Amino acid sequence: MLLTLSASGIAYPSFAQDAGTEAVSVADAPADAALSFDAALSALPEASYSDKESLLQQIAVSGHPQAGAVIRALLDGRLLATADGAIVIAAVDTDAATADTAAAPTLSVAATGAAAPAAPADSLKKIGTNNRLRKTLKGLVAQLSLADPDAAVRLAAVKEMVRTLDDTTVAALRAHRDTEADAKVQAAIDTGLALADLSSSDADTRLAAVQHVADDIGAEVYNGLLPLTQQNDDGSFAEPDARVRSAAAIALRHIESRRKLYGGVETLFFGLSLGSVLVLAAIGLAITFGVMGVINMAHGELIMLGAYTAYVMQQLMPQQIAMATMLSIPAAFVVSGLMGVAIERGIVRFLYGRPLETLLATFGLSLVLQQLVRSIFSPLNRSVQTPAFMSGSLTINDALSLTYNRLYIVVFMFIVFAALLALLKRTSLGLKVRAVSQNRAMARAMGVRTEWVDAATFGLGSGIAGVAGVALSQLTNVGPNLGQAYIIDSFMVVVFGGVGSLWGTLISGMSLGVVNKLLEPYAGAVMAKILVLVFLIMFIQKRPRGLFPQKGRAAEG
Amino acid sequence: MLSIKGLNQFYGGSHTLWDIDMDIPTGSRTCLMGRNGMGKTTLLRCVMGLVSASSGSIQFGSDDDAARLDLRKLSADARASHGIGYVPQGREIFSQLSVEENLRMGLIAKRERPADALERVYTQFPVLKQMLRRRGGDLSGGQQQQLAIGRALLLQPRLLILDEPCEGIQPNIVHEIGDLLIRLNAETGLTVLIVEQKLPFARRVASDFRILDKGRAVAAGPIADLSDEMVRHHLTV
Amino acid sequence: ADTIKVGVLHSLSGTMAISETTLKDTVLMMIDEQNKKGGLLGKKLEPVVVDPASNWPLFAEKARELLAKDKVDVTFGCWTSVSRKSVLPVFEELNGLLFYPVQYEGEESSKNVFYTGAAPNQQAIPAVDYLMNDVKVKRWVLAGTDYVYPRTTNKILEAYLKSKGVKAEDIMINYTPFGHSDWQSIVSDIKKFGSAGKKTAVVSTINGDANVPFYKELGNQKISAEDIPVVAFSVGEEELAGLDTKPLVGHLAAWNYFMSIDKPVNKSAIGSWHQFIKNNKRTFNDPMEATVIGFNLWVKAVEKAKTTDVAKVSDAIIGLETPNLTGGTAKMLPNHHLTKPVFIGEIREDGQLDVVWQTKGEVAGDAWSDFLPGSKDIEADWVTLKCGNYNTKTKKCSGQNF
Amino acid sequence: MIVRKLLLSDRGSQLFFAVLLATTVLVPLLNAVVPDGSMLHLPNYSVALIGKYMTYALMAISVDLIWGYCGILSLGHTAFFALGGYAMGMYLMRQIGTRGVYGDPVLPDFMVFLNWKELPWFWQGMDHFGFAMLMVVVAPGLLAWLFGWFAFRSRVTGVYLSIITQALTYALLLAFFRNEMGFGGNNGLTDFKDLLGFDLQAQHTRIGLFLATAIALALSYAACRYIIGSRLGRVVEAVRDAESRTRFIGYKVENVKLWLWTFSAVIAGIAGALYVPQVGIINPGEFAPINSIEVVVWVAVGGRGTLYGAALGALLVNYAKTYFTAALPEVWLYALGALFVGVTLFLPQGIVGLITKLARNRTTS
Amino acid sequence: MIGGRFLGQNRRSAAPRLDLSHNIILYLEGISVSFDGFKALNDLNLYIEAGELRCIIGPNGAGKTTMMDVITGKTRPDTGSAWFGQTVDLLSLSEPEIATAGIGRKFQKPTIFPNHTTFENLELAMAGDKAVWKVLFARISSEQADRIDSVLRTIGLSDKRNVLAGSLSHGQKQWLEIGMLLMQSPELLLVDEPVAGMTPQETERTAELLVSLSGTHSVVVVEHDMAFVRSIARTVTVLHQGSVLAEGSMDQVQNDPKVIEVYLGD
Ligand SMILES: Nc1ncnc2c1ncn2[C@@H]1O[C@H](COP(=O)(O)OP(=O)(O)OP(=O)(O)O)[C@@H](O)[C@H]1O
Ligand SMILES: Nc1ncnc2c1ncn2[C@@H]1O[C@H](COP(=O)(O)OP(=O)(O)OP(=O)(O)O)[C@@H](O)[C@H]1O
Ligand SMILES: NC(N)=O
Ligand SMILES: [Mg+2]
Ligand SMILES: [Mg+2]
Repeated sequence: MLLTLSASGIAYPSFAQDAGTEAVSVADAPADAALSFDAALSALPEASYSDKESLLQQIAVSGHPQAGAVIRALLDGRLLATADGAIVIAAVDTDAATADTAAAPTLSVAATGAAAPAAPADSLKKIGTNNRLRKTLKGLVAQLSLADPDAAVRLAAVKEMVRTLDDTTVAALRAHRDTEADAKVQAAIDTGLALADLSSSDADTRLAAVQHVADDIGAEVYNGLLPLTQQNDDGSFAEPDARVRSAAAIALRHIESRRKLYGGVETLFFGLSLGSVLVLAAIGLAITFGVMGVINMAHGELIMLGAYTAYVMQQLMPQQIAMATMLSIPAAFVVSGLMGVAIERGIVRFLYGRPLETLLATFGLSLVLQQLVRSIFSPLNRSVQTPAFMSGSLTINDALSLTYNRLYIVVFMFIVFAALLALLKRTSLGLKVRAVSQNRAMARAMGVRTEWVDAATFGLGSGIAGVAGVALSQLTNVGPNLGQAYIIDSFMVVVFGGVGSLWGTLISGMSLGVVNKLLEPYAGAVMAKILVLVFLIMFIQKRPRGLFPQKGRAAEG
Repeated sequence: MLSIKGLNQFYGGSHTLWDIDMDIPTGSRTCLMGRNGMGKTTLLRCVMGLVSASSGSIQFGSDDDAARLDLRKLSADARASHGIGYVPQGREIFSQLSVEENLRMGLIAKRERPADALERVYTQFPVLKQMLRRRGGDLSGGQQQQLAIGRALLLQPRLLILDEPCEGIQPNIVHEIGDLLIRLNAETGLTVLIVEQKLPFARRVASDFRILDKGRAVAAGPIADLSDEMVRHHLTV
Repeated sequence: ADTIKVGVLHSLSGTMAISETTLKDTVLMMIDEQNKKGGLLGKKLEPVVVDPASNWPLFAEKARELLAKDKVDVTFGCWTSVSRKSVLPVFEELNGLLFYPVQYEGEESSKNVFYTGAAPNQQAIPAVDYLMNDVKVKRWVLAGTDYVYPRTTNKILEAYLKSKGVKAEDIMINYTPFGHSDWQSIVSDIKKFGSAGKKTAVVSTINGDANVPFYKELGNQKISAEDIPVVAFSVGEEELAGLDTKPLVGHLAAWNYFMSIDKPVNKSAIGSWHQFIKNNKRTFNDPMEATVIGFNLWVKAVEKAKTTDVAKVSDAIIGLETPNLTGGTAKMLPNHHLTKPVFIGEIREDGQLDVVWQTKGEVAGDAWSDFLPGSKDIEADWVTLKCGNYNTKTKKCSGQNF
Repeated sequence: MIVRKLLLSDRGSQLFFAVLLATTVLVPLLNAVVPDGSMLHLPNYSVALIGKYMTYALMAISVDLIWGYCGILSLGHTAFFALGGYAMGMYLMRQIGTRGVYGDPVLPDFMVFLNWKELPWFWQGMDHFGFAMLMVVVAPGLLAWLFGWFAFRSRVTGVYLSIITQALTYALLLAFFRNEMGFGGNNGLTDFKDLLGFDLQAQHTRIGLFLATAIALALSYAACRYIIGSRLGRVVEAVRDAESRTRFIGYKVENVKLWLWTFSAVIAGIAGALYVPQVGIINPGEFAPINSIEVVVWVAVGGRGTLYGAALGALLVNYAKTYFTAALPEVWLYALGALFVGVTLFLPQGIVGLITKLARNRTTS
Repeated sequence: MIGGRFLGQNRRSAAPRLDLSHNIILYLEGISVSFDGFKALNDLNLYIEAGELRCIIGPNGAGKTTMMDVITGKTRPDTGSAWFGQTVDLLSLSEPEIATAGIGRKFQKPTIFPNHTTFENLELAMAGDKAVWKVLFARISSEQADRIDSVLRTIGLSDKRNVLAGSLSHGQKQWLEIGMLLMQSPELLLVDEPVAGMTPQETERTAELLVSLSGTHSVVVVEHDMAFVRSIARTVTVLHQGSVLAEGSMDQVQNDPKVIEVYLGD
């Protein structure tokens, strides 16, 4: 195995800029490698960051069989010092303990890889890293990973190396190319090598390289090709060969157009995901306000309660963040729903037929709820963790990746919407709710228990607000101001969609989201928001009852 | 079926119903009469529980029924569930619900829902069947009135209260409604309490009459006894 | 009066409560400690707490109430610049004394205000120096909330960067509304901007509530600190405590204080704080340190002047020194600003920050930036010039309200 | 019954004028004539506070006029308030002249340090008092007129109208926050020095402003009262209760609404203009939708549809706020929130409703 | 007498002038209205003469109310034209303009202003310049007050003069609405089911009232009460499915088998 390292310790080597990095190859490992490995390892816990840097170089070049494991563990935060000074590797990240791991992680001795006796988690001290160190470690790990049996790992390693091409990485890639069996990894290596060839002195090699990478839309390729088309200050071309130049120009245009396409897809996704958030926040209001006619200014605070429920659940189950987050969905529904029922029974029911006064009472209530949360949870934001399955993003290609949390929230919104729609359209509750909101007295005369329907409906709308809060806890602050941030948007979404129409709320939230995101690149975030508001005002002039208006003689009268 | 004793009612400060005593015999078709503003609608709304009386009692159930209900203790919805159907003055259609949904509202109070209940309403009021998807509020006035009656019938009431049900309905259907009430009364023993201004219709459909004047019950008896003298005295201005 | 009254003018409700409540507690702690030491000039200190509720005109009303009705001897308060601007005329009119503990955009020096937070030259410029020299950043994103502090800071930074030869195309400036919560497009743009093959960093003047969603989005779009570090001027321990910090490890913050700094004086301050607030998990942050320093300096000045009279205390306090919590000394300068060390910290997984760089000694706070054309000729000096806005060109003292 | 209502409301108006007159006379007297240290002396600080409350009362009246009588629930009325305030603020800013910190004779400070080279067009002329006062009326009036012209013509009503008024003020909030707008961004306009040459911090200026506010309040109240008592007032109420019916008897509902709306916006603008010199700052926060909602709450607390009730509500809620934020700084929101809930539940007609009820009981018993 | 009306031509300059030179006050030609595909009016043609009292009958849902909606500007037809006299194109006017031009309407469902007194309801309806400025400074003259009082007597609500209209009974509201119509003193009155919910005697009084109005005014009455129709009718038009089914004297119509089948029954 040929292992080359960037030993300069300079954190940011870049192939394009400097060739001055020193290269150290593992092949030249000194004889006392084992010795230096042990010494370096045991020095790690107490060393300063800059010392750690050189200790790591030592470990890397030692050729010791555990070197790779130690470097990986350090990068992942799994390299620990026990109370008595021994250095161990935890099987999993002690913080990111997921659902099925117990408190004490499985340990192995760092120097040998043998199993180590279990130790309580709080007696272990993590060996820290900083930015610069992690950058170095990533490079080291990438090179180590070229030998990994898993092709996916090798692919990731190659991609990492291609991102930071220099003489040594190129040499390593070249050496690995022949032994690589996996086609995808081969292709990635070839791309890397071609990129290296772009600066070859031979025009034909460069041309071949350009043609080779022409189909790739990665940033490295783009950045590699770009200089070939540029002019020097004196007007001469940076790339002397016209064929190479035009091939590069064609390739660049190709990349740009594809990037534009994916950029469009990305913007659309951003819009839909923003829209989903708006719909989630608004849909509870579409029931309490849209269907029941209660101007519920405390809607935002019901969302906030849901978010705090997520926080409490995570506090109750600190070891099982994913589980806690899932469970907080029903929990938040119950918490906010019960609060909604309490609000309805305690306040709103005295105000039917006086819709505007619900505004006053619920506004007062929102102040109380905010302050209540400040008293109980402090005025500070609470930290809600993102479960592992929701972090990171789904990479579709080099130009397009979709973040998981947003994806899940889009999906979640549709589930909530469908469930609500089914509930209101397919069960008799929906019928009763609408009847009560249109003619309370007559509904009673038809045998509808209006008190029950009111409480259930308000509870439902509030519960949905709580569920929205769980989703928002994954995106934004969980603090006393959370509700205030969404109340205005929520009302706008409901009204824009047409009061009383669930579909209206969906379409309106989605279109406001997409319009906002389409405008943002041109107008900037602030102007985009202003323009969306202006658009809304103008739209209402065209359709004074929203997207999906209530129609008919009665509505006009 | 319905026995009202000493009923008084106020709208805010104004005394609208004064010590009303009134019996509606089971199986009768009683017509409640009186000039405009005499309190007919108010009395019916008291019975339905939509306005609250200040004193007096309203008993519901057949005369020998051991389980006679004190209606004033029950909420409006409970009264509906116990078998009082109501066709209000001014139709009170759920304007944003479709015709079909308006009708389904009539089924809510009932546990058992005969499968053909809706069909029977459609045969009585064919217009409704053509307009099932239309919003109730879009129907013409007369169509709405028919819908309101159909909706009340679906409740399968023991007592059906109708407040000027023929208002705005075309003559041939008015006639049919009269027939329908007589037929239901004969076939199922449905007790009917109806407010009606049009004497010919009242005389044809009703078996009994009651007259309200200035919020007081002033006359009662079988419809045959409704003399022109009474009409002149209580029903003309 | 038999007590010395200390006004506390921090929002306890509304949007700013999130930041300011802690400062109210800090002042109360300092008063408590001082009283335990026997008070000041033989009198007990008495806090007068009011809630301006994150409402700027209410700040002015409450300031007037504190000065005219409660007759406080000194006030500790404000966080946002607009709240300070709102109370400033009141303090000048009624000749009060305000200690303002938050980093801000500068361009101000009032007779009645002592600025114990950082001026731009004590935070922004050193942070950029660090990124330029140590991290070798070549491309810059200046991202901020659209209000005066970020605008001014970015103006200063832009001028500074250009003076260092950074080309316009290598600077991206982006502003977002207050409380901005959907960062998808902007983060994606930053990612694209940073993938041009030059080392890129984000200088963030994003305010309060917008930070959590911003960092969450950074984490989710996998912008790691090794690739594109973000250095923030408004994100400290307290903000981080409300965040899942795992994805943020390695991003940077520039402050004059970090809780993690291992100095006995810091340890003991944190200890008292935990004892006072009865919670060992509570964080301590830069504006709190600024409050502590401001309080200590005021106490010293009162002791020196032997009175709480505003004019005498204001004279006495200039030149006084007090230990800061990071092992150095804070000295009140004639321009009513402090000397402060500048630290760059890297976010750790536990929400604390590790110092990766610091200035050699303390930096003197500069009220008037040397990088803004309008203000480079202006100087503040309350000892010799007796003026906060002295124009060295026209030799005039402008803008005084007395 | 309606007669009684009218009688009572007239008595309410009489009371309103009596109280206003008493305040107008007593406040300056107690402040300027009664010596400091006397029990009866009213501190400057209270004068400023009462002046501020009166601008709020003016604002409340403007909202009650269109909400209480015409049924238009504006959730964006502080937009007009703030515009009036900005017009006044711009004038005050220009009065600073060379006394700004940078000493620029033309540009306000915030423009200097953000590198503006010249005064934007919309600042031109704002150094003339007359022109600025014209703008106090024209800026909110014009915006209201334009907005109303479109909205009423398109027959936007009910919550739809409420929400777009909110969108309007929200958009303005965001716009004014932008530094590029040229209104000082988040910091807004501050550091005012004098008005018509009078030092803003001087006692007599304060009293002058106070009197100006009292006069504006009295005149606006009388004007509103007149409108409400006229046949137009009855048309306005008819529009509130049955808009389309009003059309069928020949009234151009759009015009009725548009005039009333614009008039109301102008009152709000005047309130804003009087507010700014008394509090010393105008910033985009005044556009915040929540502020508009608060005004609506004042009106509801006082008693919707009775102008003096609105004024009373503004006074009471704001006094409660002043009092609670000092007396119970940590828990005052509970008290205020509970007040709102309580008023709604137990005083459906607001405080005025309670008073009339008590008065009626007295007379009947 | 009708011809003399155009001598007083400068009644109001802004409002289009009523021209009755052909003695026809209302032309409806080829009017169609459809709602979501349902044809409520289908190529309807109708002419009302000046001073005529016309009864319109027809099954529920025939389109009678919709027709009035079209005339008063509430509903815009898909096709067709509607002229008020020779010169006034109703389709180009808004509701208040139509009202000002001289068309008054009583709705099928009584609609009054519930929070105004009976007196104020009538005052609001009173003919006159209804521009904002005029209304702002309007005062009731004693002549006008007398007028209102006489209408109050006509509709039998003198004792309810200062009662909020919202608390009137159904029948009283019907009367009040008729009173508002009278106050408007329109050229053309559209009266939708005026006697619904009225006692026989009141029905009679209504009949007398409408008959007395005709001649000086044109009146279009929609009613299902055949006795009432018979007592007032000169010409009866029968609508069915959105167009005219039959037209003629009461006797003709009553014996028309089509009318009997769809409407009257036997
Ligand atoms: N909600 C109300 N508030 C106050 N008074 C009312 C209310 N509803 C009805 N009234 C008054 O009560 C009296 C009786 O009204 P009610 O509606 O019962 O009369 P009615 O006999 O049904 O008349 P109609 O034949 O016109 O329907 C009337 O004088 C009416 O003015
Ligand atoms: N907005 C609408 N949407 C759908 N259908 C409507 C609408 N308005 C009216 N219709 C339908 O148009 C037809 C005509 O209604 P219209 O009210 O004109 O009847 P009408 O002749 O007045 O009947 P009635 O004698 O019962 O009052 C009816 O079938 C009604 O259902
Ligand atoms: N001063 C600030 N951070 O607003
Ligand atoms: Mg009735
Ligand atoms: Mg009809």
